[in-house]
Amino acid sequence: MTLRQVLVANRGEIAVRVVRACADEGLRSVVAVSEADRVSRAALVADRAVCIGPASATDSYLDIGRVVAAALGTGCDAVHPGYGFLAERPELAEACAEHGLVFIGPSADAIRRGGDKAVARELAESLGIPVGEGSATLADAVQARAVADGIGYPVVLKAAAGGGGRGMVRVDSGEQVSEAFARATHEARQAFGDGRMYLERFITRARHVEVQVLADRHGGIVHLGERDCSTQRRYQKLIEEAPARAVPEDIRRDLCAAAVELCRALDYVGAGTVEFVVDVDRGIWSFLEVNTRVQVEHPVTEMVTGIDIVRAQLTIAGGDKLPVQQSDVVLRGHAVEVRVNAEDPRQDFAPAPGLVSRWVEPVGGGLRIDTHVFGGYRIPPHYDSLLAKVIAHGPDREAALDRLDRGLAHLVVEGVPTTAELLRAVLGAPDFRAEHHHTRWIEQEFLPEWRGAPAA
Amino acid sequence: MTLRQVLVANRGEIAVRVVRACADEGLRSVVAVSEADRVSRAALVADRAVCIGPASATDSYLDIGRVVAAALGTGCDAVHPGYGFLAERPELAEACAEHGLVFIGPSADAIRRGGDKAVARELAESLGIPVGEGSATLADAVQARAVADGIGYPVVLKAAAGGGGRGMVRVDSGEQVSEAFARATHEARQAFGDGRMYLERFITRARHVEVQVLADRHGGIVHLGERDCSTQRRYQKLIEEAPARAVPEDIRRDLCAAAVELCRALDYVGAGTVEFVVDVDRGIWSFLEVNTRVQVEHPVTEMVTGIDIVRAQLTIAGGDKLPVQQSDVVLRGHAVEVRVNAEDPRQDFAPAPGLVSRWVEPVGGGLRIDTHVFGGYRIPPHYDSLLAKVIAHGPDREAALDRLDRGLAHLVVEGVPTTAELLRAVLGAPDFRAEHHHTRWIEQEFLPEWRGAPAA
Amino acid sequence: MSLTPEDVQSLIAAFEASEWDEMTLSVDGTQLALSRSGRPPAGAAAPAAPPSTAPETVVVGQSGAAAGAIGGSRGTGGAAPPAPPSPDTTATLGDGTAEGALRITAPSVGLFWRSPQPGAPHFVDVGQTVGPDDTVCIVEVMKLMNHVQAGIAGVVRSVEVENGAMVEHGQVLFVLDRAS
Amino acid sequence: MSLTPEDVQSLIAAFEASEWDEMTLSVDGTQLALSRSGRPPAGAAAPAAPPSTAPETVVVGQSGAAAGAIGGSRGTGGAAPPAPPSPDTTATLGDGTAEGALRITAPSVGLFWRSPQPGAPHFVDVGQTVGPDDTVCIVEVMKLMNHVQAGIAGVVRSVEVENGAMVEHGQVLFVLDRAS
Repeated sequence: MTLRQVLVANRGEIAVRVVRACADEGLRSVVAVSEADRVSRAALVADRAVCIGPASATDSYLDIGRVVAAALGTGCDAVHPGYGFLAERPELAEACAEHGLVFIGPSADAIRRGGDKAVARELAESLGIPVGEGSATLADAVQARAVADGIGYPVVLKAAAGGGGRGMVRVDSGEQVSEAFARATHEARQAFGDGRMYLERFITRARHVEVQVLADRHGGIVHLGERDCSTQRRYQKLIEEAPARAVPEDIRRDLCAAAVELCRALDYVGAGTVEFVVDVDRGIWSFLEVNTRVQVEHPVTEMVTGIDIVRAQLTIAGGDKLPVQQSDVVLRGHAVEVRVNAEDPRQDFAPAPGLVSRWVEPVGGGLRIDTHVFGGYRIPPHYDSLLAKVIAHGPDREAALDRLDRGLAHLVVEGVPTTAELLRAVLGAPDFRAEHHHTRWIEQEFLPEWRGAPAA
Repeated sequence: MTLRQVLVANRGEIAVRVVRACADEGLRSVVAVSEADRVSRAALVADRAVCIGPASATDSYLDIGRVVAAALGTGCDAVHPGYGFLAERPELAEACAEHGLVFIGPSADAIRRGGDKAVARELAESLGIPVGEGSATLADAVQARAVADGIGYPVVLKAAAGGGGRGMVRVDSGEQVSEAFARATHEARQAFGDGRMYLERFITRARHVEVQVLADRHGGIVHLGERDCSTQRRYQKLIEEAPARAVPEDIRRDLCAAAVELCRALDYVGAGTVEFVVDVDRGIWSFLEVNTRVQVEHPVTEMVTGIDIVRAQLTIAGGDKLPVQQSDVVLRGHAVEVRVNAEDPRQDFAPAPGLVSRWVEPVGGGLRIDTHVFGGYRIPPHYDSLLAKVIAHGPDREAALDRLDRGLAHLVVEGVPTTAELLRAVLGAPDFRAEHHHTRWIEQEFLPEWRGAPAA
Repeated sequence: MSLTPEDVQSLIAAFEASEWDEMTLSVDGTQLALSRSGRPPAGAAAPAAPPSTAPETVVVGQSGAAAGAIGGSRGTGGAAPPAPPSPDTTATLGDGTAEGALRITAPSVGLFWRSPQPGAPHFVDVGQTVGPDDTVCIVEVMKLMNHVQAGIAGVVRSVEVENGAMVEHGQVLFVLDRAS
Repeated sequence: MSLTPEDVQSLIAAFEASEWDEMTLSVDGTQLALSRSGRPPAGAAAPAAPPSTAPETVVVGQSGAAAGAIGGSRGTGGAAPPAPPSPDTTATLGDGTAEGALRITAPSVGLFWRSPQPGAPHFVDVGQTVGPDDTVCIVEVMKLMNHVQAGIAGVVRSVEVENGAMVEHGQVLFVLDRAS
């Protein structure tokens, strides 16, 4: 079942990335675009673009029927969902199967079980993987109060269907539980159509570490090491690195083993990521969630392993065995990625769509730029504000950070504000260089100082 | 004598290429720009740009004093001349030496002896390298007539100081010799300040094959295989390939050995190229000239050998030994480069400077794009019309050509006419695919047909 | 004062050299409007003619508006002038050529069907007069049959897509003449 | 009819959103000129202030010209308005700020010397009146001493470069006030 032509059901930099992988594999690519993305880089570089609907994602990128119709109508034999949009919707995997299309990702069942946080948490627990001091799905506010009292405050209420920081409410004392539970349940129902909640101890200085896994249809499964994505703002990752140098090696080894075990239990196929939280102060860790898709930050792993994850997704989907065994996976040097967004960090990161009147990328020096932007491109207001991922590789973390700083200094963007200068300030911050940062460091320590205001 | 900061004394794609190599080697780069190139990609990606003069190349890129002053004034310790402009002017190498700057290239003496066609030809002859049925420097028209009668017509009169197709006059019969010699001598004196002429048999179906050589300051010297640059228009290369698959392997081996021998005799240091002409019909070859600089077409050799020639220039200039021995040089697959120019092939290739309103490059599939163009760039009218080199690598020639065709199809250029469609037609021509082409095939056979006119 | 022909020429030249998609200039009753549609989808071998990259409309004429409104905008898509909002199964309308033609475009990607079921008569044929609420075709998205309504009254001049072919969102399905 | 303040605002907004470097509009005696210099050399830590990327000149006023000339051009460099051709050792002139200042710029990259030789008096000092043929400095290119002439008459307001520093081609060396 070798693939021939792939429908790319996404937009932006990841659509360009998938087109590139298709070209590298000798596959034709068709990009499904909304009306707002007709003149997009993905549309221009793909073998064909097909307009599936209006700018509104609901009637284009989020419409499973239109995506499948576009794949069938253009003679594709496979669908790559990228990340976001439909990437973790089991219904797309099912619709593909129903119409004889290969879904480039795991089975609908694996997406369902891996994507449901409560189910995945229970699975992890059954495998002996630490899941933190938390609960199974909570029946009501009374149970929540009892569990929270047992763990000790602060705790965090999380939506079973949530993810990426959405559907989370911090609770600082027992009196707050009842009201917080009602609000969180209501919000989760609104946002995800699923109000089930669980809760966990709230870690003050947490590091977010995740493990990249690749698995084929023949039982082969490897991990490609871990990434440290602790530099976040409002649960959105700003900077990602590989390897997670600040985490002790024995913990990293345990995380990788746990990730492989969990994916094996899910009968996972393709590229997936298992996220963990590491408690810096206590030196312990616990399972967080499974992401059943390629991650935004996959390039840092590609740069330290030399393995092309998106090409591997394509060959695995085509039925091939994994390109490597675990012993072939060797990490070389250090890689760091920053996400450059069209946002004004001086205006509370307000997204700023508009015309990019000039766009010139830096060259050489261990840099890689993953982007969909070009000079003259008008950023549509309908989607996210990611302009480019700038990734640097170096023999060690310090060299990679220096190279990344040079890359950001020479990324010429005119027409829209960007977060590039802010990111350069982060890269140069002593706390960041010394790896004293954690998932709330940007908001609690860095930004107040950067804004010139006294720290809160 | 490790280098620290390099002045790039050139413009366009090669200036960007050198900046990239500097960044890869961890060196800082300063680009010397004319007033017309202040907002150029090279200026934007380099660590610094310094304006050395007005748009006119005579008072900027061709002014040795200004180039050296810029290098000294910005604290550079080396000068990279690129190709063209001052690259083969021994006076620049001398001025650099005089001011304590490393010239990234061979010695002034090697440039002089290699660059003088008559001297190089005599040197080759003394080494037993075939130089074709031709002459040494001719004293006058009477001697020219006698030599030409001996060789048999047609012959070609060439200026000793010429190169790249300039200073050449074809002579079809004995009666034409006298007038042609007077005219050619006059023209050569005007163009090069040197009227010395020699002559050679005119080959009807010639292939232009050249060998890439790298030599260090410690006596190390290797060749990186050969390139076939037979697809030319008016002696300007349009398409270059590596290896020269159409030339029998024993001849290719002989060419490579001759190139190394010649460069060794010149005490050559750095990257150089020895050009040969191969007579397709008679299966024989002869030495043509030495180019004492990096060539436009160096990327095809980089792609089949995996060796970065411009980085090698930098490390050699810094005093390092060659990164490889001859036995380490292994050719892998086939690579083809096309030069995409801002010219209108339907208007006799008239150059068309102007605003490039959109520029989107293809991604993936064994492609490499070397360019200085970006969306919003205004091509100045003062310099050459090269927009980009599109290079494709594949397991064999057919795959490389197919990938290159895809690359050209997806190179989006708006605002100026380009030669991309013409190049695609060449890549698809049966004669080109079958390697029946030669140095005058484009003009004599392809273009008349492409224009829809009967072949002349 | 009004725009001279030379002014208009230099404006058109400036516009063509720019990357703008639209430009309108009203000076003392003289109005100049320039617009250019975006590049058509790359590599698309769409059956219907893609929008031209050349200026689509150049109108110079006397306008009733006295105020000198000058504006420029640059769009990314090849969208027609704003159409009235329409429900999902109603076609988007676009003003057509200068001869007053109207277009019915696809509300979605999908398969184009001229009849309610195989073998049944076409919803509409060339020469037929249709009203805004008349169904003119079906665009099928994965077994979901979207009945496309004309959205406007007119006489069918041409059918632009073969029965059963895939159509893209926004692709022209029918060209209509204004009902006289 | 003339341009309203709203028109001007929308024109400026349109201009700023565009990639144009220059735009001039004359309507019935009202003239609007917008210009923006090119991006300064990247990474250049030039001693002199680089040209700003913001609009440099915005002039709205009554002009004698009656014809409505409308034009747009887009330059790549940060060049001043066309100067009269000058020999290599004569400085290029550029119209300065609105206060009538004049600039003498470097004819070449090189080292800037205020005196004919070390220890000798300066060619010119602040407050001094110079004529077009007066030598104001030397720009040395590899031992070649280029005597730079003022090219214009005026009173030296400021010297913009330190003695001995490297200057780039086109860099401002002196600012002069027009001789009154």
